[in-house]
Amino acid sequence: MAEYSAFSILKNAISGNRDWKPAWRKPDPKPSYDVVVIGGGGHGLSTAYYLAKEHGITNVAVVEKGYLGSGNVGRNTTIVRSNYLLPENIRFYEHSMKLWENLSHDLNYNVMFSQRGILNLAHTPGQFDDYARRGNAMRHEGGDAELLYPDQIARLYPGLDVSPKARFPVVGGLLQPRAGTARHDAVAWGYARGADRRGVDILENCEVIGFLREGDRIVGVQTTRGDIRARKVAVAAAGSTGRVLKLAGIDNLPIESHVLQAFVSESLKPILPGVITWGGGHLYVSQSDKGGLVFGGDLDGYNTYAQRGNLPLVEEVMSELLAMFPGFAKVRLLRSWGGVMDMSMDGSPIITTGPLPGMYLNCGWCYGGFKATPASGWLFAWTIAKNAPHEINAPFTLDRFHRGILIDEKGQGATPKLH
Amino acid sequence: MSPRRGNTAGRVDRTRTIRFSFDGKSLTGHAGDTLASALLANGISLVARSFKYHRPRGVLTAGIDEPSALVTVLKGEEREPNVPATMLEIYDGLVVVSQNRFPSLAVDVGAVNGLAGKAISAGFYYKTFMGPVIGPLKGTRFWMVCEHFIRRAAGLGSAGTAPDSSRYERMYAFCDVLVVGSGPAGLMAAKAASEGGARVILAELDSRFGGSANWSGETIDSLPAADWAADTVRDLSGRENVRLLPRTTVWGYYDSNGLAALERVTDHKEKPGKGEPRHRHWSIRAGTVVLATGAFERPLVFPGNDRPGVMLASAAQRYAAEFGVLPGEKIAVFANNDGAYAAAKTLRDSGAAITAIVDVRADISAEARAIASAVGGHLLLRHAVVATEGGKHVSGIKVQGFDLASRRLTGEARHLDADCLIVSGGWSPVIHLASQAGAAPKWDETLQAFLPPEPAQNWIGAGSFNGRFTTAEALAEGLSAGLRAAGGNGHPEAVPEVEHAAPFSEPAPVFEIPAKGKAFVDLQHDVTAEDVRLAHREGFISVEHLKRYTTLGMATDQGKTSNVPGLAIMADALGKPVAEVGTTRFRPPFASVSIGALAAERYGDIKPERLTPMHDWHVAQGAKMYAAGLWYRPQIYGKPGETVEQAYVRETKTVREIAGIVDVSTLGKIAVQGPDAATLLDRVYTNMFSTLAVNKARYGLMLREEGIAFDDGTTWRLGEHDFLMTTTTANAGKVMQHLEYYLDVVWPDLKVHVTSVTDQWAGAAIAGPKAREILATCVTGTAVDNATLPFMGIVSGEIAGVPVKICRLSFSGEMAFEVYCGAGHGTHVWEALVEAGKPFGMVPYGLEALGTLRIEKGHVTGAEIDGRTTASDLHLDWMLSKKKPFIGSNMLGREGLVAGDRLRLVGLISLDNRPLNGGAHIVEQVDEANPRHSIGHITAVCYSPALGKYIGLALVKGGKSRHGTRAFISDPLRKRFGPVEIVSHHFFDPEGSRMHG
Amino acid sequence: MLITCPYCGPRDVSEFSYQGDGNRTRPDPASTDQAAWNAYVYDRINTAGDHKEIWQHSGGCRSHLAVTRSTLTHKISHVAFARGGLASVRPAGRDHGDHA
Amino acid sequence: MVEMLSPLQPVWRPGSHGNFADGVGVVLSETQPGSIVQVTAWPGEEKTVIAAIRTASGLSLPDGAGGGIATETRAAFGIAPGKFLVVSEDEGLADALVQAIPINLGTVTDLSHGRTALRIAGPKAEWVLQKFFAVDFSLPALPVGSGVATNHHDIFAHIQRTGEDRFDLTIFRSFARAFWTALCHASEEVGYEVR
Repeated sequence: MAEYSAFSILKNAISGNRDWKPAWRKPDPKPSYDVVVIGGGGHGLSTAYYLAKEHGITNVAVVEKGYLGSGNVGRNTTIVRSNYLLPENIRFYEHSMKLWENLSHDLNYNVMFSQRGILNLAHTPGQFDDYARRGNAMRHEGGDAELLYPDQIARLYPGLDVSPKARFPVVGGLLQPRAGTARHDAVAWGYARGADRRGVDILENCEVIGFLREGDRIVGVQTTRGDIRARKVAVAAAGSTGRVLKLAGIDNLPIESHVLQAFVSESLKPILPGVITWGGGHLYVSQSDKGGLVFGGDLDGYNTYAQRGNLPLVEEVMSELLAMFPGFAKVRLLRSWGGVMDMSMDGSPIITTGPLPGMYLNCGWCYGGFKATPASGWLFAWTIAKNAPHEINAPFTLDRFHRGILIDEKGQGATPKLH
Repeated sequence: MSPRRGNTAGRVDRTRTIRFSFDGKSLTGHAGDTLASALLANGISLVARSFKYHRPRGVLTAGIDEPSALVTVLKGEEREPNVPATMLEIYDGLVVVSQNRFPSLAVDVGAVNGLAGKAISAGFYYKTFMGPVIGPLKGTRFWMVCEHFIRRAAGLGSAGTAPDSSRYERMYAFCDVLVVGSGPAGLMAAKAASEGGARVILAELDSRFGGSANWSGETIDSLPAADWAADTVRDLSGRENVRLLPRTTVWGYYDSNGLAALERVTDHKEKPGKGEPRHRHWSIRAGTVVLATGAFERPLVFPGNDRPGVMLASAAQRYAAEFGVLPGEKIAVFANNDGAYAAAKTLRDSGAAITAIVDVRADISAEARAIASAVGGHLLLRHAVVATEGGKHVSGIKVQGFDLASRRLTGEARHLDADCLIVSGGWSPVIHLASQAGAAPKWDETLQAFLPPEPAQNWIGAGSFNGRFTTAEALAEGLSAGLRAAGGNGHPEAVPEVEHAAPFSEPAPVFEIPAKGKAFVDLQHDVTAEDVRLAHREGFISVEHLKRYTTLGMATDQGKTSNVPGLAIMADALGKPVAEVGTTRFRPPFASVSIGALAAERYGDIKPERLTPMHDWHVAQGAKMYAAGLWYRPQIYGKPGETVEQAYVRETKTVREIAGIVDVSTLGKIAVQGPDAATLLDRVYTNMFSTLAVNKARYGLMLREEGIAFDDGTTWRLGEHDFLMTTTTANAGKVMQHLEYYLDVVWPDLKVHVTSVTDQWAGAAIAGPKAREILATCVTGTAVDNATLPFMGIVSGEIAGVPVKICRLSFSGEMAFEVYCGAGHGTHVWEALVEAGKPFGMVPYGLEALGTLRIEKGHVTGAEIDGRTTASDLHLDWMLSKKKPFIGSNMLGREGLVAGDRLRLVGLISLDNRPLNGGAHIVEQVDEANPRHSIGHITAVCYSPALGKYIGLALVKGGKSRHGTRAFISDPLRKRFGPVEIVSHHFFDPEGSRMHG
Repeated sequence: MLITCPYCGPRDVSEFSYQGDGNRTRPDPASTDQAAWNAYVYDRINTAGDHKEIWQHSGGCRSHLAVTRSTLTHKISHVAFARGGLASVRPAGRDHGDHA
Repeated sequence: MVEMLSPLQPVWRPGSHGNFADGVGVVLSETQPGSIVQVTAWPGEEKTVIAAIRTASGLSLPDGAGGGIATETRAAFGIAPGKFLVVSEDEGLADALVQAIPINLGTVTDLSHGRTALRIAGPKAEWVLQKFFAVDFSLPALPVGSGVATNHHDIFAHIQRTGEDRFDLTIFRSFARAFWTALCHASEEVGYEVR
């Protein structure tokens, strides 16, 4: 019987909830593992999970400098979608979407993936055509996409300003029905528990402070909890990628770390059915199951590793939210936080072998990290296990920038803050 | 007067009666009341329902830390949900309803959740609702069905969908010293700093300045504390260098001592004054910040601690002393420190009976003991409250012996009468802003509280904020902080004296009473002590995991009363000191702030409208305006009954047959001046400009460093050292920054100045076979014939008495001229041109016709220069000079940029005589059911009157090699499929004979 | 965040545009060293600590500034005109809040 | 000469507005100068250019960033290193400056049509400006004559203090109507007169 079920909840309720086991163990590090994954966030944990589940590699440690899931997996706006423009990205995020759709069952952990759809609003005929191009690209790769018109949109989102007199009037939108939101922490915890139950050691408060090397080859990590040897070392450190690789002497990645702020309002009765984005600027909003409006916008726009943003961006995001939903002016902002994004030079990620022998690299997630979690781990595990990329992540190399084989989703070029 | 309202105490104005309604019931209060004090005065204690179990809840606090008493304020169609009754000042006509209950506050069916009890403890939803793995409810379906009901049960108040009629504003402020909090410490700091000559802002989140001075009952400088505070405020308000901000919550401490504050300007008024904002968003830049934010009292955790009638001791004291309201008539006290004794005294003095004082400690101070005997009632030391009794209000309590050392209950529980229980579990300094400023707080074992960290920015703490809880200490620290902030040495001469000081002691280290029953830690989110222990059992032991797993501290009050008790219970479960369990860093906002306030002046005015000099003419002529970035441009000048297509086809035909005039003022224009101007242009354009003769123009292309196409436009040489560069409308700002960057950072040796002159010039383009004739009829001072004004030539002249510059250039393929004049003369010249064109039948044309003309000519714009295409993709290789390096020249040849399968520009002709759609894809084989194998997409479409066909531009793999072949459009989104012929993008007059002729 | 423009004095970050990593030197325009060009365009040091970067005071004097700013604390330790040889100019008025 | 058309024309409502029962807090106007000119000196030529400005306009610019001078008919101040904004009631100042400043000293850019000059004056002028700009407008921070270059979101502004409670704003013409409307809106609270 599954560890978690309605039945187990009742059984435990009767016994006063005294028999629940820890979701994951708190083991001490072993001297060596087959694979050490650096980063106990969504991507690192899912990598470990799929290494164990798909490739039978269970002698794995995930090392995390803070508490599990303390990075971006717990700091995002929980949106899951695969509405990308470029085929490489569509294929990647569609793979992720399919894993999402069965993730709760796979993990026996309710990650609350709710496919309530994402709607991208267009405000000029030109923008509408851009969305049509994107939606058609998705359809040509087997994804789901529909165009909506203002009357349909007004019915879906009461309170949305669809007046033709609006500064940026709504002329239509692109809907991906299968998109939605998931409970971000549950994803980290679910993968952690799944990996743990398959034998993976999750080592929290275990910061990497150096690499063990034999010649060029990486053969393990030095951590605040001692040296750990590994046949393979996989880096899944997102915003901290630069800091980690610097320990291996690499300081020329096509990555900048930037802060992205996110916001939650006080709890409200249901008012937003799905995820909706505004095209007059850059804003995305949904409503959590608890009732808070969860929203965000642009990056602050400067290099930083501090998980704190500044006020002008806060004001910008609030203004844009109200340009969409003027009725939310009296709703109150409850919390804000910042996550450090690993912004790449073309806005697309890197999942690859190398750059050093014995090392594997997963980074460059920009805004896309949370929704990528299952596919990122699945493909990274494949790449680690087989020492070669899967066909889906084969385009996401590190050398593509120098070679000019870019996957520039927004066409902004080597200016990371614009992706 | 209600029995709960005393006759004298407090600062409410008993001569002014205020009428308001709560859940449809008309009630009265007095000026100066909060909703909470007014409800209590009316004997109403059931105010709200909790989030999860829908338990009845009352008023716990008297301030911004309130977890329970949340209401919705209605103003017509507008709703403001989740307002703490403790912060809501009543006014005549105030309409308030309770929330999160159905059908009513007293009878709420949601309370059935409480029966599920332990089955819906913390984190239960992660473990269930996953549904079957096969069948119609597989995947995410089952969860989504369950979620539908969960969402409806969750949430608190309802937001409105009607736009808010209020006005919001922002204010930037600068000061030497920002004092946050106006209790005795803050007032002293503000006074001292202002006397030192500093520019001071004093912000107080309450409507009254004074903080605890308003209700402590102490004496400062021989005056009742409240009077001392009032005198001090009066003194400050008379000073030029002091700005007092009441009802102002400083909620964010950002980098470089930038603070954000929310002033509630008119929330307490029935109607705002003319032009008065509801909220003012203050963005304050302070030299030094004095944090005198005080402390929050903590409740104790015991079964039944959430029942209406249970209140923090300081809150009860404040209601009695500041509002003249008694929260009960038979009041019991439960404490682990001396502070609650002062509350008991105030309540007794205000007319309530104290039935018992229950204290977990064995020993209390002599002062406390003296108060206990003075107020009467039982003094039960080494005792604890183990339950409250009653339905929707406290009717009694159960007490039992308690051993502090073992923290075990002893003896039998017994009943005591009470209609109100006031509790005190110690005090937590309000260190949120200090933590936001960039450091983690430190646990103090003696005070059982987190104290502020070492300053990571320029702030000074004072008073309870620092864990200095007595008024005497607050005054001394405030004075010292004020002097230091104003640049002094911080050694005060004389500190005001405090008499009748309230007793103070460190609290006994007790947070929870281990008795059976639901004991709440987070009252709003219904997180119980048992939930915290469950989180511990399941390994969610780091503070962040505790919060996220149980939702402790995530409610609207952000855990102001619950974080520390929750942490202490976790520490106890772990068998570790609190210090080792840690605390979370606080992030903005300190307390929730209206989204409207943060949007401020941009609420209802998100972006300025940018208008060309001829805007009003276009509107007057019935043009349909199109938002292009911030600009507005005519889309079509439609005639009655015309569709958009009919209008642009008519306009386009007229241009091709006669002439048309279009407003091109939005094009970016940059003056490039200086001895090295030509050198700069050679470096930023792919083609050569140094060879351009004066009074000639040239079309130029710019790349980004990566070798990708960036922008295009014509640049005019007006003089040896003087160029006028034009850019696309969309990229004007970017190109300007691009040039400035290279001049400042990369080539500082170049003597070139660039200035945006977009707004200096009005631009009108006249195109068509009759264009030259029309011009000739209205231009004076120059000829416009082919010799004087050849292709790409520039002349100066006058039109209707206004100097103009005319350049003969064309994007339409027709004989065309761009006429530039000073923007202030734009309409004047435009009208003269229109008048000159009338005899010929010239028409004004809009963006659609402009687009059609350029598509017919195969000119690229932003849809093709989309940040991914190269010059070669767009067949602009001929513009890449081989004689000189330029930005991007060294990156052009990389393998990815010259790969054979890149998307390249082609033309398309619809073969089924139906319109094409922008954004449609191109395929070799149509598969409507299962679209796949896209080879490209359409970037621009139109009906071409010149060809009599629907045509488009597209980016397609293979590009030119497909010319003359058939393909299909595949647009499953709009269900449009059909055959097209791929052709050259030069649809019309490829030799350019018309424009050169 | 406040950046002290050598011309305009301390101004809010909202007046500035971030122009990226200031550690890079553009190769000589005539250089055909592809590796050097690739590195210039795509590679970043991405320092965790004091970071040299370029900001433009786009909402002020429009000068580009060479700024040294900690990417861990956002504290700015140095600002100068990016264009060499331009000295800081004494402001005409009194400054406030320049305590960063 | 043909008159320049004000971009404010359709929204120009002379008279008192807003909360003016107890007097107006500010007076708003469009000054419509004949010339608005930007002068830029090459590095090292700043002093020569300042002297040339004096020759052409009669205005003696003081040293220092943002330093400036204002008379009833003319004004000038530093807007950037080596860069000055010169405004005059008279038309044709650009030509005079071009004569005075050859290309080896610097450049002259005529912005007379491209910028709209607004004035806000009165006891609440600082208060109203403080709603828009993150710049300290207090007298010690911004003495009479001196000015700043700043922005309100998309709207760039040069602002010179031309009196104790008087400020002259130079705004891009295409944004002038939007800014004027916002300025009037923000002035309602203190009462304003359009003059």
